[in-house]
Amino acid sequence: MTSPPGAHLPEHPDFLWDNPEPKSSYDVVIVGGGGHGIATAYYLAKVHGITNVAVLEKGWLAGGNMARNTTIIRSNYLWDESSGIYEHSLKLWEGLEEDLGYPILFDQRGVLNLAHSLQDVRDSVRRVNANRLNGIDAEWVDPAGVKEICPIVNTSPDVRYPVLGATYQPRAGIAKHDYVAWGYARAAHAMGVDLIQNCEVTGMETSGGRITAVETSRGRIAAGKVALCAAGHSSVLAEMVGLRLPLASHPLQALVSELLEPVHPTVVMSNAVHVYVSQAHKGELVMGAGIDSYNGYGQRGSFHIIEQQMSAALELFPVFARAHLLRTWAGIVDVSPDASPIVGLTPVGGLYLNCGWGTGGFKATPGVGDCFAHTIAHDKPHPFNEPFTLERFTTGALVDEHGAAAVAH
Amino acid sequence: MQLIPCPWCGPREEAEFHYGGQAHVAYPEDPSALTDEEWARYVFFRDNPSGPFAERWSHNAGCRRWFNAVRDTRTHDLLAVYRVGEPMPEVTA
Amino acid sequence: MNLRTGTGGSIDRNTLLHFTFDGRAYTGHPGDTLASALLANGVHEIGSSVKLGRPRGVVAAGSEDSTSLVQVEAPFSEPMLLATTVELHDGLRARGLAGQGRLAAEPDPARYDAKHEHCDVLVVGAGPAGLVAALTAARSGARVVLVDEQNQAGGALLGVDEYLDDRPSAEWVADVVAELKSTPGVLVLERTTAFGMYQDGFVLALQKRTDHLGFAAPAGVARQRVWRIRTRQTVLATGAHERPVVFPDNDRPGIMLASSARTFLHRYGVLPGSRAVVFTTNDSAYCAAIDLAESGVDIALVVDARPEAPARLAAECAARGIEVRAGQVVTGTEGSGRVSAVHVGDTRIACDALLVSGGWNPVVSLFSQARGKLRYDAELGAFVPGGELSTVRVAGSATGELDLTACACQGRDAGLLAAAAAGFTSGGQVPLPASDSRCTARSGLVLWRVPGDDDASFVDLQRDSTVADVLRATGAGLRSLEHVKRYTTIGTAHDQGKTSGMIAAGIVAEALGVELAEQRPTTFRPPYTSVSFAALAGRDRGDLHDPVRVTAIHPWHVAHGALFEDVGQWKRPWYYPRAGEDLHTAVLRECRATRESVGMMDGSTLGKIDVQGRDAGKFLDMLYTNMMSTLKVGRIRYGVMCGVDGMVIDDGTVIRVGEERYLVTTTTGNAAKILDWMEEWLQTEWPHLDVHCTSVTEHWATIPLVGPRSRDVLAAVAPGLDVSNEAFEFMTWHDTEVAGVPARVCRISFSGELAYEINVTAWHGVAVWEALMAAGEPYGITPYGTETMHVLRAEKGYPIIGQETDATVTPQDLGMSWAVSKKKPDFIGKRSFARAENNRTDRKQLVGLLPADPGVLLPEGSQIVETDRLPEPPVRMLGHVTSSYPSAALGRTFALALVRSGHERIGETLYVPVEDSLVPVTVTESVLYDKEGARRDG
Amino acid sequence: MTVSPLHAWTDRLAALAPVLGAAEVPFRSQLTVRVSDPDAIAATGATLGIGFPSAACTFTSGTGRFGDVEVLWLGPDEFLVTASPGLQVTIEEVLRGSLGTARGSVVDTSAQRTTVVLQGPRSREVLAHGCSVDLHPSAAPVGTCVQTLLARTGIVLQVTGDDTVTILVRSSFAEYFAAWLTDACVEYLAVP
Repeated sequence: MTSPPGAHLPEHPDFLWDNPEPKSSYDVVIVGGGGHGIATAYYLAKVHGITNVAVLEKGWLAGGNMARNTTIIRSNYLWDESSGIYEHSLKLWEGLEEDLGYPILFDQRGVLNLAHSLQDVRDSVRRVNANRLNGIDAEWVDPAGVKEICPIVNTSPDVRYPVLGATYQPRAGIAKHDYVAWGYARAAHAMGVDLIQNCEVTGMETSGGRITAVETSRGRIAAGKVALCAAGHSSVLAEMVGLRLPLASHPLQALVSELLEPVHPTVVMSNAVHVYVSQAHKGELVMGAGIDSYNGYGQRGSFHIIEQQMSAALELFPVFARAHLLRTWAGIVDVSPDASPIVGLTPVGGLYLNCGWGTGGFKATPGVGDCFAHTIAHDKPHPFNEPFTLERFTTGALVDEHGAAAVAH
Repeated sequence: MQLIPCPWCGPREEAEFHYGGQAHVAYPEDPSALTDEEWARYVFFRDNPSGPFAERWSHNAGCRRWFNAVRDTRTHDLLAVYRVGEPMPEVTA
Repeated sequence: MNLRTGTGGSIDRNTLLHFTFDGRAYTGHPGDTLASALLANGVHEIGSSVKLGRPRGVVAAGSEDSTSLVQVEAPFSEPMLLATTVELHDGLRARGLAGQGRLAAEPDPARYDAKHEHCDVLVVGAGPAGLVAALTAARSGARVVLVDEQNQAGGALLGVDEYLDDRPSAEWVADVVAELKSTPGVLVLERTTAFGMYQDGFVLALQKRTDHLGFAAPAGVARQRVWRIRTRQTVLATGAHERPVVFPDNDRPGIMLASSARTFLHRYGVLPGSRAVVFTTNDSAYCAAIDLAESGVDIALVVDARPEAPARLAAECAARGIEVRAGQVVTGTEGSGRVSAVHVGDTRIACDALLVSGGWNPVVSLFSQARGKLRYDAELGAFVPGGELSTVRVAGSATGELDLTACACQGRDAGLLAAAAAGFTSGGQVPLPASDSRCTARSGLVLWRVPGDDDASFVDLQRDSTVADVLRATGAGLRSLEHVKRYTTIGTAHDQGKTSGMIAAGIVAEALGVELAEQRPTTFRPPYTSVSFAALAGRDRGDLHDPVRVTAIHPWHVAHGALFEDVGQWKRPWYYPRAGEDLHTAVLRECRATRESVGMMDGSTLGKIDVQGRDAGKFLDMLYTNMMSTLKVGRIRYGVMCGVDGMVIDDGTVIRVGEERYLVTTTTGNAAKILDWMEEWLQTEWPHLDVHCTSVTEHWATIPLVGPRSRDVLAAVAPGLDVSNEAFEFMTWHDTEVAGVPARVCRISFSGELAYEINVTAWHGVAVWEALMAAGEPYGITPYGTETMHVLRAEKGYPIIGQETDATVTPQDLGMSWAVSKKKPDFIGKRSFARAENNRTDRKQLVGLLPADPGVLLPEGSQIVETDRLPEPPVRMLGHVTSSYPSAALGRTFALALVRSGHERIGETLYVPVEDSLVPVTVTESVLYDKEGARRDG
Repeated sequence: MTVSPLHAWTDRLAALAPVLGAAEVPFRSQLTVRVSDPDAIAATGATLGIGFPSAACTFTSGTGRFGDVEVLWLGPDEFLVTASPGLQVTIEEVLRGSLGTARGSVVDTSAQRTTVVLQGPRSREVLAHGCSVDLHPSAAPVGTCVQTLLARTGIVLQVTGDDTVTILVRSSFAEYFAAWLTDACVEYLAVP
């Protein structure tokens, strides 16, 4: 007799973390208990020996974008700056399960980024070539190769936007978001980090151009350094010290189907038709869409985005016709003008910024956690986040990952 | 999907509209007189509040007019719409 | 075993339906669900659980069921449906699932569609409250939509045999529905589930239109429809779901909610078993016990967890010989597969059914989706609507009210208020029906679980999550319900926690020693019940997935064998292969013919914008990097547009039509974007300017006529036009007649050759095209597509926006400083040119590349490096190949590239990694053909 | 020889007859007029002999020196004048003349859109499958004119009779529109 389809998934450990009362003072206060915040605390403790650290979360730990993303992990970005930090991250992912002693279901099943137009093909080949010279595994596959990697993709030339090929990164994949966050949280807690939930930061104190404390819904907490890891809420927090950020917070929706027998062995992304889809370990199809156009903190988007996504998904995957939408939700993504993050120092001494990850935050979790911890510990950016300054918007040294929007002849 | 009250055509589905970001960001009188930093503020930096937000919409698939709206970004409720050139109305979120 | 009653139920006993389940043949009746038909045949085991492989049966009678998952295999394979919501039809084939469904390999032949509906009052749920609400609103004259997920109205009344106004409740329901359906402006939608409630009264509902017809479903009719309902007011009469109590071994088939057993009896004429135990915390299950006893089920025992049984109901039980034990609980069950015995303390009672009631959960999903606040009702043990919403009212048991007359009264009030809020106040009073119901459920005890073996006490039967899992989660340090949900996966399965969510919250609160009122319930997310992807995609598939835009001349291209390139939504001829030609040979031929004689293409997709007004010149001066106001009437200028960040966004020609009138062209892909860009600036920044922009893209058919013999061809079709170089200079235009129709002819060139662009009203496009073909025949005129156009322009070093540019490229990078005005005080993007980054000397600049081997074609997208040997990664890259072609005119391959400090590198040798080799290339100027521009005048 | 955007669809549209009458009315004269000054609007209307619509989302119609003419409200300063084929050059001249020195513009957009007339009691219902605007007669009485989306194309929708709707669709989207309409009728053809 075969075992039930859900029998193989690992259990969570019997103990994760305590729920301490906040102390009156910490060496480092991290604002935002999402993946980035917890990972930063973990690397501060592990790499830099800084353990008098609090992670303040206004809701429940890792309940924001960390709990809402579609968990795609890849490093095949176009520009050197991006591929640097994302590849650093991917390398950490590859050892993370062992590092944390927690099953994170990291599964390097590869990702296909489909090309649907001749310009898509040019852009894709360009990216593959850049990736390879940057030491990142990447290949260009033709439609037959796409079919081989993911047989359910419709590669017929007779569809509205035929698949002309794809870039493929074999080392890319997915992980289980909660397991990742909880793995970091448990390990950080074990090294002495305080994880404090239901603790909303309502103000910040500065003195002589330096941050000294945060005001919270659970009282004032003095801090030697404060690090912001608040994703969609970064603008609101930065405003507390008069810092204006070039960010717009948008709803980003995602959805899952019910549990299905395995049909989709990899991850498929199509920017042209705004779909990305994988099949998670239990068997549900996990899909994300394009961001809603307007600023929003409501953690909900508009349904026509989902409908458009479905019609696009069915063009690519006709077998999904009678899969069922089980649940939809939205996160709040902080989008910067060049679709690249802002990670580094601020004009306020002891205040550090990590934001602007847009839709790319989850995959960067280990990488940015490591680099941001370095930045905080040394008061100096790590080489991998050095390009991602706030000043780049003044100098014009953008890292434009939007790429070519459309061919226009 | 939101129902957006176009000041000219009345309420229409969000899909007919194009979002234009923050309202009342005037093109600088003399860009050449600005420092790089001031210019960057105009080009890249926009308010991003959690709460009422004065923003621009264009009724793209309808009358093609741009107009302003105050919308609560927490609830996405439209609190007021007004025409370009008019001051932002008082709203209660 | 036949568990069908002799009479009763709304099934058609005179008609037999044949179906198979797990490969075995059974029969049922119209009106059955798959679940009721299986139960009638004694089939209680439907599938098995996803993690532990334990057998799973039917827990509830409707869409709140959490276990009866089946795969329908015929008429068409569909995964993960609840047997309780699959209407039986002849020939249905299904099988039970182990928690995972299977997608069909073959394409779904069904149609799906969507429809918009508008109303004043939407009522969700056609139970007593909803029916009264809808009738009240309808009588007021409001436009009303009533949706209900069942195949017939009645809601909870469908599961009882009670009387309203001294007649069977079904008759009362039928009368109300009949009146609604005959009232103009009222739409009653059965089999329609409101699954999502969004902003501004936007409600999505899924109607299952033909599933119940099975193989008899008419072809052409959409199987399912998504109703996009926009309503001013909503009444949610979504009812309440009974919830179980958790106890050890509570997951066996045969263990069912008491009210569901009652529904199976009264609606389908099906008994849950022959001998049943009833376990309850409230009055409502007594009705099930009494009704089932009267239908011949041996009710072995009623176990009431309350200290005292309700006297009247206990007496009614006694009168029927049913034993009632108060103050006791079910502590375990036995059974191999189906339940065979129940433990109550030390007593073991043999039975084949256990009917459980742990109270009622109001269905608040849509209310919560509408951002309604929830409040914990301690008496009910459930979250109920806790605050008012201005456009959403809740009525009936969805509020926590469980008395039928009170529910109907709430329905009437909600209907009146909703109609009034929508402006309809003339409604008459709808009389409230009088009920003979013997029990209400309110006087219950809130009991989440019976202590015992926590590992065998299932909270979420579909996820195999137990009390032990919940306690492990709280023990692990988790405090939030969201965390516990994720740790245990309770509530994440197919039913989304409809029956398990509240219990899990209760157990967590108990474990943590906190009040449930302080707990925030987990968020209710759309959809309320699952919706197929295909239903959401509707008809936006295949040919209708995204509009194909075509030009007026498109039919000619098709007829002449063109292959097409997608450019945005447009189909553009890519090239016109002749027999045996591939892309390269066809393009070499098209290029040669054009350079040596004459070719032509369909340029109609270019964006065209008519710009009029006194300030038109001033306006265009701000949008283009170069000066347009100085352009003379009759002349044409090429222009570049940048964003405020100084990066190139578009280019094209500007022709001055009159003193106050220009015609601007844009690239194909950017036509709409540029018109929007212009309107944005005009309307939001410079409303004082007297300028109006009008799109005329499709008004004109545009035909570039290109090559040294183009003058001859034009002369032949435009006898009234002096085509001499003197009379018709480069970058000028003339209005004339071409092939007998009014035309505007522009002398512009995107190839370096003598060329004209002929513009005629689109409906003349084909005729003029054909006239040009005929006139060009002596010269071997050759139609060409976008690929040849690309080669011809690349030979001249002209960039394509989006191919040579990628939002990081300035006009200066493209070598177009000549198109950037030094005189104008300002234009969009100018200030950004002064930034530090723009003045670096190592910016990437557009250059030409000539491979050392003239036969080697560089792949577009190749990167460029400095050294002839690759160091270890990361390798420093200097730029990339943007365009690359074999050239007939150059007799070799060439490429365009963006290269760091490219303009200073002219003459240098660089290297392009191609697969495993490094191809040496020489950097050249971007203009490779006819550098002197000698060919322009023919 | 002129070829209209939907000339290849004549028969297919005619075949929808059991559900609704659908036919392209090609080559209509269409002029986009941009004007906001009330006096200029009045003067222009007077020249045509048909007053311009004063309310948003409506159109006016009448018979004047150019025969049957309609004036469609497209925006607060944007109108579309439509008339029988072949009149666009003359009408353009006349309109420009009447505009005089007032701020505004006149552009011949005759071939920018084509016209399809839908007739029959199901016209509004069929359109409701793709059009989010409320087409109920109480919300969209005769005289209504809205620019909106139909499925994935923009349209101008005029309610020209109790059971008659006139659609203007951009020429390059016309075949998509026809295909969408034909597909929307499949169900009504299947079950009359």
